[in-house]
Amino acid sequence: MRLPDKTTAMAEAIARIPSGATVMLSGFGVPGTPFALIQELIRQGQDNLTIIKNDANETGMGVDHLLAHGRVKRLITTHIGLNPRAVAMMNAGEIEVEFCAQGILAERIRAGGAGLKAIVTDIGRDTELAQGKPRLDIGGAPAVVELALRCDVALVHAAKADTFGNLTFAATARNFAPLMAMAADRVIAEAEAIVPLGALPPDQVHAPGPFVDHVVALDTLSEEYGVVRRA
Amino acid sequence: MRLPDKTTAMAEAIARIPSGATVMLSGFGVPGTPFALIQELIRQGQDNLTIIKNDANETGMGVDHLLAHGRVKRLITTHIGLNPRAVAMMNAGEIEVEFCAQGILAERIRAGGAGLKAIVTDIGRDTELAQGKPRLDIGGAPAVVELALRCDVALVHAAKADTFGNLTFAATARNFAPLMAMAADRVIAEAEAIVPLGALPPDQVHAPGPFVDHVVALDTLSEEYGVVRRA
Amino acid sequence: MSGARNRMIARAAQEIAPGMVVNLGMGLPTRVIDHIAPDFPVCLHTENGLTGIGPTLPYEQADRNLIDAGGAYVSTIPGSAFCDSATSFALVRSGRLDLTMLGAFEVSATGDLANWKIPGRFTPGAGGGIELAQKARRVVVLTTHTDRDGNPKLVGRCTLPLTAKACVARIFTEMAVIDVTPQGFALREIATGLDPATVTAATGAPLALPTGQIPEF
Amino acid sequence: MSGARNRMIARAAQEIAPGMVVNLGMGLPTRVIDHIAPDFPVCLHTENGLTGIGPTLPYEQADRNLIDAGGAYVSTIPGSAFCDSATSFALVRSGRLDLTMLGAFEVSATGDLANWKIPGRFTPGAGGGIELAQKARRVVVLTTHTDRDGNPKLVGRCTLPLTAKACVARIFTEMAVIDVTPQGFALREIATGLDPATVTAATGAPLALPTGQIPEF
Repeated sequence: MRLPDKTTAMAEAIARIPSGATVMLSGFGVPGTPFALIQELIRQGQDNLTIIKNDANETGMGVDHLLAHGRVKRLITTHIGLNPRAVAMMNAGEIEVEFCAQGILAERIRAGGAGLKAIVTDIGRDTELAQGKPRLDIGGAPAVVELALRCDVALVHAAKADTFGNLTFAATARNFAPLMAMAADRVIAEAEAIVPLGALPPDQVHAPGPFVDHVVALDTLSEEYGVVRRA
Repeated sequence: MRLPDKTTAMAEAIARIPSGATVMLSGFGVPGTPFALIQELIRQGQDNLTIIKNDANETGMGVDHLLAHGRVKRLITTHIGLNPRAVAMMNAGEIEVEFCAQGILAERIRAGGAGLKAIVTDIGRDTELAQGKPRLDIGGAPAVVELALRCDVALVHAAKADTFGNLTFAATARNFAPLMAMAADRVIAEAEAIVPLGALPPDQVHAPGPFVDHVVALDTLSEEYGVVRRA
Repeated sequence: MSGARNRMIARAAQEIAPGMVVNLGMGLPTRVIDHIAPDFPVCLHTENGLTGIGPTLPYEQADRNLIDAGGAYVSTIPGSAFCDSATSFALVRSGRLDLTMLGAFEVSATGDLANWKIPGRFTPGAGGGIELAQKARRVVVLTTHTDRDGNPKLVGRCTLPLTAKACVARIFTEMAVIDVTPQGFALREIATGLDPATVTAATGAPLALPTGQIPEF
Repeated sequence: MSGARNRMIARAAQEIAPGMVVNLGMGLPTRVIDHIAPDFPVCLHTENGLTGIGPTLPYEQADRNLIDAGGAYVSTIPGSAFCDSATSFALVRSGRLDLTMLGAFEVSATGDLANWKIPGRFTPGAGGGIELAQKARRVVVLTTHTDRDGNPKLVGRCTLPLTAKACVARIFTEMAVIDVTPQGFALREIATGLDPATVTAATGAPLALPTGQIPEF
């Protein structure tokens, strides 16, 4: 037995995404956001997308480009406070925004990746986020049924990938990536380094290769990946 | 800031378990079973226990000692086919056995560890394992509500632990350990090696220290931990 | 092991297409591994937390922490990864498992599978079998054609508690390769030297025969 | 930052007992980190996937992959661990988080917290705030006593959409330390130089005063 090679050219991988697709994007702020795959998506022109990402990045970065180019129909997210365009487009009705408690977004994605139908939680019970969601009584206490989330394509950023698609993530760039890498019909991972089979110790893999369909090499890292200088 | 020291003597850690407690045990067969902690539990005499473990080990090993000493009231498990005593005690009504599909047992434990109330799945829908469980309609298809599992104490076996309780597991000895280490009011980890803070790279930790209450050093490994010679 | 049984296992190995992720259940299915070429591109999965199973190791070379779900001491290959039990079954349930090969007590003509409980006689528990049977993209069964008492294991309707409904696509026995079709069991291939009437007689439900020559294995 | 506000942050730092796991929310709470002694035994958690936060780093020393949930470039300490977002919130929801310090738009006399949405004006989203507020074993709030327009942030009943009900145990402002009790707000400590009447006037619900000397901070 040997493990198949999944290295793919970026344009070819992104071309698998149709307009109207639901796309998950890894990342919490800058760390883990697949900026290069997003740029290629913008270049290719797919629109009418449903985007699932923790946040909307900041002006001039990642999700903001998709918003600026009018590619986003709907955004499922936890916090968009650092992106004024996202807030403005939401207020103007130019995009639909569904807010989710952050850990519940993570669990809904993970549930989709784990082949579950839903999770049941008391989180957000007393908030407007739970309005309209099915309720269930568990052990005498009311709880909310949160449906699992899956997507057509997940775009994730990895520090290292082997040719079979085993992934590792750096520091807090891990965040949503291992979860999204489970929850997609097609997973495209961009990697800062593609290493040969066997170069990643089997007990140090953060996302196992069988979940990943395409491994795309990043030759250089654009400025977006860098440290943000703040006032 | 520095991280607290959680190293504890084995007898002191196990003494926190009262009779009647619900106890999770890591391990799938031999790999990952906390044989030394189980032996100390037998020495101390707690009984009337509810044990949650993937399997009942084999004759003369781990869970089998608890059964032989009459300490088990109830066993929540996936497969006991390799332990004739467990099968016989179940058939004789000497222990209650609740069978669970293996991945659903893992998810129920993880859900408990993640502070969720339940998961919703179609697994086992057409089997007697789903009988008596609440049903829910998700997207027009019937699904089963599987309640989260938590326990009073989880006993897990680690390859390495640092003094704060960050754990790593070897090969397939990982199995249920990271999940059980989340799902217990008190987590006791036995470790083949206790290493200083900083010795485990932060991106290679399999179970984060904040979930773990006690780290117990294993000075020697008993024969139970070894390779089983089969006919 | 008989020659026919060995040929059945070799034949079952041909179900594995390049690039698949495959789980081989305990018993007969595990033996399929011996018929996969060293350079064949496939990822073998075991539900206790390993993707990329390597060759089984003898006692002297075994790693005490490295087994498959059947308890055999296995090895890794370049690109293997370990994961916890939740992630391992996430792979199964979310559709990443292309093929599983399972054992059976009974398989019905509608593809129902029973392989975890014989009430009053043997109740080992289902282990990971329910999820493998219900969620692998393709489920095939490797089994003896009849039980020890000579009773058919391929039946019109399962009498034992089910593992999963309508899950089995194909059955490999020492007698035949049989598909589960919307019309019931259909003979596809036959063991060398057997005639179809023998297979039909050993099968507990109607068996459609192909027109023309029946391929042998 | 005013002296009173600095003293409030220093005072809030004393809420942290040895051995705790603590999450410091964005804004004022993050500043508490400057008042924790280097050898104090505590594990700081940030919900984007780090247990054991180390000191904040300047631009030149920052690791582009290592931030806290507020976007600050932080560091690790010996014993730190990274995890994914699901595991990070598992820690919060399963009761392993001893204490969280959060900001607030409004806190009610029954401990309700509103800190994620001002309808029609500002809807950034709740981020991890709902889970922190609802599930940390102890929730304290650090906030200015009044908003920019001078309106009280401590109110009888929240008018803004809630983050969580009945979650806040204690409030630190530049004016006072106030507990949420079954009887409503209770003044515990007061900023040096202020008199209780000033605090009462700036509070939008009845404030019980202690008998005897009021400790100052």
